[in-house]
Amino acid sequence: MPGESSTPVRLPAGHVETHTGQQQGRATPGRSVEAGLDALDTASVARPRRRPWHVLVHSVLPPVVFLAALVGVWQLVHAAGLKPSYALPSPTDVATTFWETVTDGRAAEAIWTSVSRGGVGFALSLVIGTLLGLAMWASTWLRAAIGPIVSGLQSLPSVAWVPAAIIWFQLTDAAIYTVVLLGAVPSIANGLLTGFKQVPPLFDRVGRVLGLGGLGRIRLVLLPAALPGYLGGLRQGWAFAWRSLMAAELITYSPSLGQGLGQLLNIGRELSQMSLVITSITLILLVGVAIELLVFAPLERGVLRRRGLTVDR
Amino acid sequence: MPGESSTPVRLPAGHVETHTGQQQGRATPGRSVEAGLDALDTASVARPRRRPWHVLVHSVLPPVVFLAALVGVWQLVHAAGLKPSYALPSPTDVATTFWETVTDGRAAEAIWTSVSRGGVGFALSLVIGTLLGLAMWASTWLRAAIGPIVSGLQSLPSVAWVPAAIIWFQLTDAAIYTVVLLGAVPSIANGLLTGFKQVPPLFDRVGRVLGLGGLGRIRLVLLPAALPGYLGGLRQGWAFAWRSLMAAELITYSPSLGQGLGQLLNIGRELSQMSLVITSITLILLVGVAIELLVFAPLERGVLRRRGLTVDR
Amino acid sequence: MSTVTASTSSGAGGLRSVGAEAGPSVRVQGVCQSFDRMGPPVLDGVDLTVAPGEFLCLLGASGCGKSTLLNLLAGLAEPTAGTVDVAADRPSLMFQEPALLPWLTAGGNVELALKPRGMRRAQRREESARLLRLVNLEGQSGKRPHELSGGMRQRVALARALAQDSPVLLMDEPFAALDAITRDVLHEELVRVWSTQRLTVVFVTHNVREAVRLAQRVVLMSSRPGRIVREWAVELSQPRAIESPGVGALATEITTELHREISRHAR
Amino acid sequence: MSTVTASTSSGAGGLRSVGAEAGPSVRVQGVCQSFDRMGPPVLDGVDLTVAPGEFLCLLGASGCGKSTLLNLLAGLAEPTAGTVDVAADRPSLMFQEPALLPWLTAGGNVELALKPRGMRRAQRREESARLLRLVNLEGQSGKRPHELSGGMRQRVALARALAQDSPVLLMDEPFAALDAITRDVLHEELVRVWSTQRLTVVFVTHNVREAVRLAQRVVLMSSRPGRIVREWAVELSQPRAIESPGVGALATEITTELHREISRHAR
Amino acid sequence: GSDDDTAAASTDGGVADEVRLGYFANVTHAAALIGVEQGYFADELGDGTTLSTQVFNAGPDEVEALFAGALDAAYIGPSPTINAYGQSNGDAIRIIAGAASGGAQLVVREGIDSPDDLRGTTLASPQLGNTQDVALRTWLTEQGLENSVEGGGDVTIAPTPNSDIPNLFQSGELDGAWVPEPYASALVLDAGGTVLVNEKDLWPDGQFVTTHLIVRTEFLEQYPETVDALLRAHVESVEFATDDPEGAKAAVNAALGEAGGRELAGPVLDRAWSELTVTYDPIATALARSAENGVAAGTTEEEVDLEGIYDLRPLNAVLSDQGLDPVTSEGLGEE
Ligand SMILES: Nc1ncnc2c1ncn2[C@@H]1O[C@H](COP(=O)(O)OP(=O)(O)OP(=O)(O)O)[C@@H](O)[C@H]1O
Ligand SMILES: Nc1ncnc2c1ncn2[C@@H]1O[C@H](COP(=O)(O)OP(=O)(O)OP(=O)(O)O)[C@@H](O)[C@H]1O
Ligand SMILES: [Mg+2]
Ligand SMILES: [Mg+2]
Repeated sequence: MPGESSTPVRLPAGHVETHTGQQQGRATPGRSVEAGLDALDTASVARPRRRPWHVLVHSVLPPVVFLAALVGVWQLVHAAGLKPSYALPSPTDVATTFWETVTDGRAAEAIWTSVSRGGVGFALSLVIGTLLGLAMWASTWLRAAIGPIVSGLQSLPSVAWVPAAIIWFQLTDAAIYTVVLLGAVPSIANGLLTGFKQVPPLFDRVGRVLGLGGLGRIRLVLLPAALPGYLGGLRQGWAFAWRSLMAAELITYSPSLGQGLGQLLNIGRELSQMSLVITSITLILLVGVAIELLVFAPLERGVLRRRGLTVDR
Repeated sequence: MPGESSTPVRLPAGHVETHTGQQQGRATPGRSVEAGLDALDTASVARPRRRPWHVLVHSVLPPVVFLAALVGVWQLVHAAGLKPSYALPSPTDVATTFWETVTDGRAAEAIWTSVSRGGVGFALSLVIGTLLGLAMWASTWLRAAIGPIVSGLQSLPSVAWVPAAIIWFQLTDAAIYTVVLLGAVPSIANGLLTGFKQVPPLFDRVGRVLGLGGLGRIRLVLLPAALPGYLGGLRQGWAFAWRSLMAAELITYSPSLGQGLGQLLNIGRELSQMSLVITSITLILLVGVAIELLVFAPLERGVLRRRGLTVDR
Repeated sequence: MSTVTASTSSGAGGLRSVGAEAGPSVRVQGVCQSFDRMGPPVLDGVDLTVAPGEFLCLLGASGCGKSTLLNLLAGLAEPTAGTVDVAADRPSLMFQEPALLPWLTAGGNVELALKPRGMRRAQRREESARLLRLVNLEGQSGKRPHELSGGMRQRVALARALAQDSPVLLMDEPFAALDAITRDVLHEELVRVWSTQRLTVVFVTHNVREAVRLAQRVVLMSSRPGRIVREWAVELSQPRAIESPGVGALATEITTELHREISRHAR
Repeated sequence: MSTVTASTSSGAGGLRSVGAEAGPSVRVQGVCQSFDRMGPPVLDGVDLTVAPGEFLCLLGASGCGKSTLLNLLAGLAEPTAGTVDVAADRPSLMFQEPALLPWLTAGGNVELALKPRGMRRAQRREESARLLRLVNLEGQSGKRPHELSGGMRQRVALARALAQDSPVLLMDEPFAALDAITRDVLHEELVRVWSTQRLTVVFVTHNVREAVRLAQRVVLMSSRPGRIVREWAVELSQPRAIESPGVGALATEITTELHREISRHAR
Repeated sequence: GSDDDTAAASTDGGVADEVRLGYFANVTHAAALIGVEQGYFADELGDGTTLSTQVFNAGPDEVEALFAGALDAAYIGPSPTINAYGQSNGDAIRIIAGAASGGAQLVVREGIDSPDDLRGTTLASPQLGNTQDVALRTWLTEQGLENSVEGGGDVTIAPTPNSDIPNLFQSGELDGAWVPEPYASALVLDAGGTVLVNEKDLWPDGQFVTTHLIVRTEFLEQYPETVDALLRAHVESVEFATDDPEGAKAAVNAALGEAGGRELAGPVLDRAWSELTVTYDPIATALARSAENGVAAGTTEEEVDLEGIYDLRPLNAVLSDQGLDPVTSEGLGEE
């Protein structure tokens, strides 16, 4: 009864679609429109480890090209004389100021002051925001009572808190942290709640079936399930914390508090020294990019990869 | 061969767990700890339509109680004289100022000016941020080039943009919108990207199997799949837009531009008039709460309910 | 509700100690369930009693309400009307889909079920390895759900359900994604575990032969609305072979009845 | 890659026009697939050719690589080595899990597959209603996936796969969650659609009887590594009854072989 | 606001279509407030030129707007003026008139009666490196009290926004503050402070500049007639302020309300007004000395060359038209 009925037959060219292991079809012209999208799709297939030049071409080159283009445009605009150079200094002016700020140690001091404040403030916000989020999740009453207010707080500008914080905590670090907390806590709590809301109910039911209590379900099921969304909330929370910190630093200056990036920016503005303003903005941006690249991007990549969500696209 | 073997047997009390349709077991003492959590769990079971008093008790009462408590504490602190009354005015003082501000039309004018600006700015940010997010998703190159910078931009304080915006757009609404856009666009683009990254790869594969092209997949599969996460991004984007607007409004006041909430707040600060400061904060908060309750909460509820994610908890 | 601990009066006695003579393990009385007020109810007046240590198979057309009934038994939903009594603190339920937690490995998923049992870490690891060996997944414990095949996921879910060690085991088409041979092996294991630990099993399947192979009693549900319409006691001795003539004969009878039942309602 | 449009030289001729005489519909040559560099490959040198209009059933132990192979055929992954040729612009694939999009209703899910075919709105609605009727889900088109039972979801997925109207149909255990009766009905429908539209079908199942009931050719895969080890041509005439002695006899033979194959590798 | 950088040129070249004027809602900007409130600017500019006003909260914002060409003329304090002049290498702006003088005091809490009592205290100034900040540092150094920008020394100086100072002073966080009007008056009248130093006493003739009127250099060159009109209105405002203090105070209060601010309480306004002199004299000597002091106090890194900062020719022309004495730039610019 058994019989091999599979006689290989020649395939007519052009009538079949071919997928080969060598991925040579990838470079075919005419596919380039979709290539960007498609190149991202084949997750979870073993691929050769990225070689150094590959990393260079795909990770280092693009931002460098982009920045070079940006500086080029800036130089062109400057050269065209659209704006007087005291309004828009040339890239070289800014580079000089930047270099001075770095070499005389002000940059390092300002970054250290701000980052350490930001770190402490964010760590506090993380704890408080997470606890608040959990409490709001656990108690419908609490959610109804303060849910909209917490969301509303997110949209209160940090400057609004500065007078209150100064009155209560004077010109101390406590005042600065208050402003940072009020900026970041609602965002983190809301991020956690949003993450929780998107957890498929099946997971919660699994937890209940397995006999986990309310707290066990939160710890072992809900929190890990909401992790990707929660991470998004943390990233935004950091942004809020950092911006609130800058706002607080702009307003409160005291020799005893040390000089942060916000104060550096403010000095630039006070002295109408555009190159210092641009230098401070660049420093603030650099810190933001560094935090993103060193903290959030790897965290997110790890979480997504672990649960088989496409990372490679 | 068939036979009914199910002779009903008396169940010994206390040895069995009973679930009844009348949910009378719910009020049993000793369960109250878990009740908060459990009461939220039974989604997708038909329940009687909420009666008005139910809405009152569960949605209106909690925030009212909370606010009353807040005002009570405030009054107590005020009465205790911990802080002098110029630093912490009494609730009645603030109520008077609030009432004056409302009756002389300044509140309405400020709210209208700010909300209309915020609305336009947010709408613009929505379009630009979404397009940017899509572009960054579609092109790995672009993502590598500007991804970290976009994330870094999120953490740049709005004030940093003010000089640049003024240089390019003078003291027009365009300058204000620029600041708002630079605040909100990165957040929206990042929210979209985060949402995309969390889409189970299965959905994308479904789209590909169904023969949808790159754009079709984005429009019909990826965007709707990422909607809950994207909504979270929008909410944060709004918060950024609104806060940036407040910062931008602090720069200048011109009769032609109208006086927004940010300016009202600043006047309070300049005059060291705490009751006006608190009034402005309250107004800003009210707007935030209103936007949350009227826009984002219903949107989110609709999206979650449609896909069977638990809303009732 | 899943965490209800005896809501009736005298709270004495461990729930696990319910013996055969103590009363039924599961009692469902006049249970109705509807999801929207408009349409017909999904379950309408279901009465069902399962004795302790009984192995019951539930058959019925696709969409007739079997999973809904299991959910009620597991305490994951409240019936719209009627009462559900289950003589277990926490019946163990194997969902129709594998329902593994994607951030945990296969082993981690099984260990999660061991946590509420108060096991220590090392003990948990050992027990989960034993259970995964039982379901023929030795050495796969480090894989994450997305790296497993459909049938492997279902087996992990089975191991997790067994890990709970509950006296009442509810299973919703647990072997649907398995090949005949693996399934045969697991049938044997399940019967062994059931008889040695005197479990009460409610087993939903679409494979009539499988039902006859395993059950002491086979219950047929009608659809729209879901009701219990027929029962068969299976008096064949264990072990039974799934392809044996005795199983085949009863299976044919039940299939005929199922056919009649479905043609009455479905179309 | 899924949207590759003929990457080989002469781009003439519609892809749909591939006739029986034009060559195989599916050709797999020396395909290897591994997911991690350490372990053994999942597929190792798979060769398989499916003629246009052929109905092929794929059997194999749980975890042997059947779904992996279907993914390669559907162009959802690239093989680590070897070539995969499919004579269809876009083969239609029914995933092992229902894979419905949760934000669309049952009808919406089916209509989504009709969109790339360029149908107008009204036409899409009509066609999706027809297909849902075909899979016995009349009147359920407005329900969302989470409101459907497991078997109903699978049937929606079937309707969606049929909606694509592709000449090559890949199905991964499509009837696993269905009761015997509904499955019988769908077997008939599938055979009718297959013969009238001259589809090429690759059908993965664990039910050996089902395989014999449907297929022209049954292919057995070994596991770890996955290879094609045996083939049977089924020479029974359609329509066949799943419980008929002819089907039973071949099924028993295949099961024996499957048993041998699995005991050689699995444990 | 306006859409173009430089107010569009009208036919005869000397008159702008629009003039964009910036000022603060503050009593030290009384000349601007009165001029706008009483309609002097509108009248002098005539029908050909529209006046658009911008109310700012801080000097740096105002300078940014000037740099960007978004503002043509502005009332502003001396330190942002010096910075703007220095940063643009003398290109961007010119001082065309003074606007106010005096009105800055060191107000301290009770119990501090002499400079020696200041040892170990914390004093506030409105802004690092601004006029009051420099004055405070210079004075402290003269008294032999050590202080530095980095903190440490006998007295700590905490630059704090004016608006936050009264609260901090009242809560005891600050022991004193060197502030301009009306904050000095508010500290004295509302917060129970006492005046330790009146800045007037430190300057020759008790005159030192608090507010200037400046214009963009480009605007000055392009639209001399418009600048003349502005100056005429400015001189009118000053005259009104000196001739009719009560009327001026009322006008200022009304203008404060209109500019979005709140009117000042009577006693505070009265006291502030008496400390302050509204004048068109730019008091060039004081500006030069203030710049020198800045370097000495360590708040400015290098001294700004003020040569050419003034262009007082149009003002002197207006003054001579009205039979008033001309003012001098002390060699720092055209007269
Ligand atoms: N959450 C829900 N909302 C609305 N309807 C639901 C919901 N859950 C189930 N149903 C409906 O209840 C009926 C019974 O569903 P159930 O899942 O219990 O069927 P089943 O017997 O398990 O079917 P299958 O064998 O296909 O798994 C179905 O018609 C389904 O549409
Ligand atoms: N993404 C992945 N990463 C790692 N391993 C994988 C992945 N996908 C599949 N595998 C492995 O490949 C093998 C074959 O999986 P596949 O899903 O093809 O099996 P199958 O034959 O469809 O089994 P079943 O009948 O249980 O569905 C399994 O051992 C599985 O663990
Ligand atoms: Mg079911
Ligand atoms: Mg499979």
